Amino acid sequence: MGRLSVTLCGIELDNPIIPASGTFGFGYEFAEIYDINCLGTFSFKGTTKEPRLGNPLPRVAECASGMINSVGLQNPGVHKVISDELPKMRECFHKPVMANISGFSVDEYAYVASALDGEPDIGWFEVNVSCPNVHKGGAVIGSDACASADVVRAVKAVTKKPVIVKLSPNVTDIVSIAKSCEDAGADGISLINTLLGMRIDKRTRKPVIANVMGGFSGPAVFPVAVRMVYQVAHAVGVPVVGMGGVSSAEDVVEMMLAGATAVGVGAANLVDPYACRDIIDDLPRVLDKYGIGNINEIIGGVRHG
Amino acid sequence: MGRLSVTLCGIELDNPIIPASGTFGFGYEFAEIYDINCLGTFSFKGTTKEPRLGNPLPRVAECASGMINSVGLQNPGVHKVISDELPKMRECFHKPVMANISGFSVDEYAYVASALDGEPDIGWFEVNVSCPNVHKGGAVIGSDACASADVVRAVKAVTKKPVIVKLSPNVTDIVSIAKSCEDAGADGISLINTLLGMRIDKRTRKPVIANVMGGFSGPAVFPVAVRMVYQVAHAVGVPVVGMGGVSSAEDVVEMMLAGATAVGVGAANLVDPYACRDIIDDLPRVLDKYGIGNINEIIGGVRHG
Amino acid sequence: MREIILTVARNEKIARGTYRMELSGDVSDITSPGQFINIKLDGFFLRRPISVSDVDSGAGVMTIIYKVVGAGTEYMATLEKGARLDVLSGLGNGFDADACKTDALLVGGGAGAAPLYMLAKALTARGVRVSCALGFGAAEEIFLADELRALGCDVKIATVDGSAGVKGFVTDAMMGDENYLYVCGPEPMMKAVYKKSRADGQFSFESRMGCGFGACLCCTCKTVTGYKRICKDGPVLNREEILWDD
Amino acid sequence: MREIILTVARNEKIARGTYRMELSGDVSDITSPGQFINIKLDGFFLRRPISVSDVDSGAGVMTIIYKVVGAGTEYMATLEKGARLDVLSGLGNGFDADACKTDALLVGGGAGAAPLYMLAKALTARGVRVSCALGFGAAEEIFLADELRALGCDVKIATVDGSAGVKGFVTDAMMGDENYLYVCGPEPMMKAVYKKSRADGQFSFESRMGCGFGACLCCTCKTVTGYKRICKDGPVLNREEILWDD
Repeated sequence: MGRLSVTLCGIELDNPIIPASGTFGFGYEFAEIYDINCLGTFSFKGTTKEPRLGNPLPRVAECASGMINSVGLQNPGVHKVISDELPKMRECFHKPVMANISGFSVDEYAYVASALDGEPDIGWFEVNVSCPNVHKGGAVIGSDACASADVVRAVKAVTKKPVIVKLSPNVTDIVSIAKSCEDAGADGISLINTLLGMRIDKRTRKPVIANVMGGFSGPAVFPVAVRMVYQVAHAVGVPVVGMGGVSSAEDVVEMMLAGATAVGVGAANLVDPYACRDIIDDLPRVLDKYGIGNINEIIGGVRHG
Repeated sequence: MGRLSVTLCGIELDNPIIPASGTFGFGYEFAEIYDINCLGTFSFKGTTKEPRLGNPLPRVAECASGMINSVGLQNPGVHKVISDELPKMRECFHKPVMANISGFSVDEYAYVASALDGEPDIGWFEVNVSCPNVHKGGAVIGSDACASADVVRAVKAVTKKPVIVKLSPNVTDIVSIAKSCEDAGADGISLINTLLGMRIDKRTRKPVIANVMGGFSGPAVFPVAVRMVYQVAHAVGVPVVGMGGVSSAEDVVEMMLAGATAVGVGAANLVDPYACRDIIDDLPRVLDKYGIGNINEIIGGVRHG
Repeated sequence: MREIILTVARNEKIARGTYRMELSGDVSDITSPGQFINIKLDGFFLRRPISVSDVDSGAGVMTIIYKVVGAGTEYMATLEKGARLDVLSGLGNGFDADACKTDALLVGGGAGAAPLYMLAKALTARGVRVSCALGFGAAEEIFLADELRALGCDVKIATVDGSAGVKGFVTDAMMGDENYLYVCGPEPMMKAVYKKSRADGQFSFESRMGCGFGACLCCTCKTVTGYKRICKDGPVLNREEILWDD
Repeated sequence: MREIILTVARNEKIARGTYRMELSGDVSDITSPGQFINIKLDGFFLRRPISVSDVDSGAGVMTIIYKVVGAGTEYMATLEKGARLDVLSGLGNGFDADACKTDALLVGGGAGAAPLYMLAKALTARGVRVSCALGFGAAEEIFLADELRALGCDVKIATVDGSAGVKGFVTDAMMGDENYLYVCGPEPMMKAVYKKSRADGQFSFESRMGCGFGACLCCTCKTVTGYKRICKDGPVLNREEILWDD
């Protein structure tokens, strides 16, 4: 094991860096500009049972130190993912990948996980109970501890692969939801998904995002992400994938001190396509700077008093 | 009434700009550098029954496009506020002021409101049920709809002045809390208070904030604030004071389009002490830019479809 | 796609709300007219996608033309000579100039007209006869007309207020005898052109973009041949691929 | 307090991790040694409070000395001559140089020594005999010692690693015969000085600050005379006001 390698739910990663779902497609766009096998792994584009066109345009808005997106889980559906996307991914990425899955009912989650379970490329499932852009009736599953746990149980029932649950930050009590997922058998927790945000175009007086509200991410949300990763990592026994606004090796160190075993990088990929490669390259220098020998030393290493 | 004047709970403001509580003291610091009578009003430093020293230092942390504070409601207690602070305020500010009050029980809120009710300078009460820095047992009153409503009823029982409730954004369902406060008799809603955030010092590995977590504010939180103001303003019948990351006249227009009748300015005062004066000066130009005759036209003026 | 640093060599207002910026550096990634660059601006999170109006490979200069429509472009207008910009270059498919063998009509609306200059150069160099129809709000907004005429193009203008050329939309400056169309501008304008003329051609789409290189799916549109990303599979679509929302 | 624009005239490394920056412009708001300025830096939200080390009213130049301790000061170290900085000037009460009539000992720890230069100038100008005790981590971190000697001060040095002067803390460079103290540095060092010497004097406190001008109460400390804001009521407190947390 190298200085940067960590173990996530029993699978070793060469480094803790994981491009976040929805910012990295199925990898091959980025493989055109760098060898993506330098990554720890990546979480592929959120996949649902049926194909989804996603939300109307515009789907993106500028914010101070961040952005709002409202893609709405556009994806070709799990069967096309298996037939068209995974073969293309396989050509450029040769490590276990994280399969990000979504659904509109407990059965749909189970269906997608079951369909993907036979794919040998998949190392982990990341179960997204928190996409802010596809809610029906105003609430996401991930804002309810019981509903989240139901999804975890259903996915665990159809796969032996580790199941990581991706939680929404738009909740009063993130810890109770994380614990409920752990009790239901989740092998890890990833957080945070995007904050629910909104911008208004002052010229047209219309919401910038066609779907009115969308998912807010970028460096602006980093302090909220660090706080929630800290709260959850100190409350659960399973590993935490920390994400939300991470855009530098310095941020990676901070997220791991807060309690993350691995670190997702999202919006940064969209403004700097080389972001993950550069973070990985820069990590040894930053570890040296803070006197850290092996990166595992700092997981949950925040000191008190 | 001028082009910029708005009416907040029956009291006319020359303009919608209200420095937010905790960033403007009792006004006299700022009166040293400009005539603060240019303001709509301001919300004075959060006042409690007993004097409070506040939290240990450090109380402040830098973030991308924002800051975390953890002052912890430092104030001399309501009786010293009446005897020492209000007379000093009165010398430099000659408009109705907003009295921001906090408590650790329903009775304490009522006590403070009752003590201040006789002060003629006070135009409104702003009841803070959402300070993230003084929680006991992990939850603030403002994350519970019933507890918030109880506070509103208790304050309404001791004063005839308009009562505005300041809500926390760290909740799953801001709308139900706002509605519950309206049902309990609140005359207005102000939001958002700060997001709960955390930073870690990578050199010392300790939380930057001595109290570990603190209140995150600044332009970074603006999209969350616009979203919540929009949600609440469309759900309640009482006026909304919109705040959270506002730092320009452009932001004021956006917040009012979302549904705010008046607009709080917080963190911006701390990095630019002239922020509120400059925003007020710039508002006519920005209204012209967007073809807005009178500022009242845009309150809740966001268009759909 | 490549990330490069370009230096502002010139940045000037050329019409109401419209600026021309010359950027010097490695321009080799721009291989077709209609491609765009995505510019990182200090103090802004998302890059700003701007189409390339001209490239001088010898001098190592590319020209972009942009309209001030928000805080990002307001900031761009303040950039001075010598400012260094982090740019993703060589984005998008661009126009296929070879697809037109004889007569081409280039139709541009507002700032959308910018890439037509590089396209007209490519077409005229191949001996294609080029006509242009350009639509603007008013005479003060007109740009590129003289430069296109200098290339030998026949240029017709329409203005909404009638202060120059034909009064009306750019479709009012079209003759109806088009052989092949190259169209660039806001979607409603392109749709009107599409409806007015049955000629074959290529349409370059504008969109709010997230990444500009196909990763985020923020600029997806539905086409006859499936979902396309305007930034990566476009911005130029062939007429027969287009499915307008109704 | 006033918001002004100052221009970087010079910015150079003077010791390990330590930089001196000369800023030209209106320096009139700095009226006492020990006052500070609060600097807005591009890309950072909070201003950075840095104490003033010297002021040349004639030339319109103020000097600050800062240690690189985080991203903000890392960025400051990259600023080049000509950079324009938005500064709140004239913050804090500063040292009262008039309070000492005869012999003064100036005690500085690390970057905290910076304001002692301006103070020494004010004291020596009034004929006060000035001695200095400066503590650093190592010889490579020493700064200001030569400049203070050039003013005629007797300067003693302590280094933690013993690579220069006395091995140990700054208190090890104190004689114990002090008449009046002016102390500036990290709180543990100041507390050690306070405990070592019974002499009257003034202590300048460091703190993470929010606003720097008394509005946010982020740098409150408890004193004998009540709660004080380090930024506004300080940073200098008289010995008799101080209440150390235990």
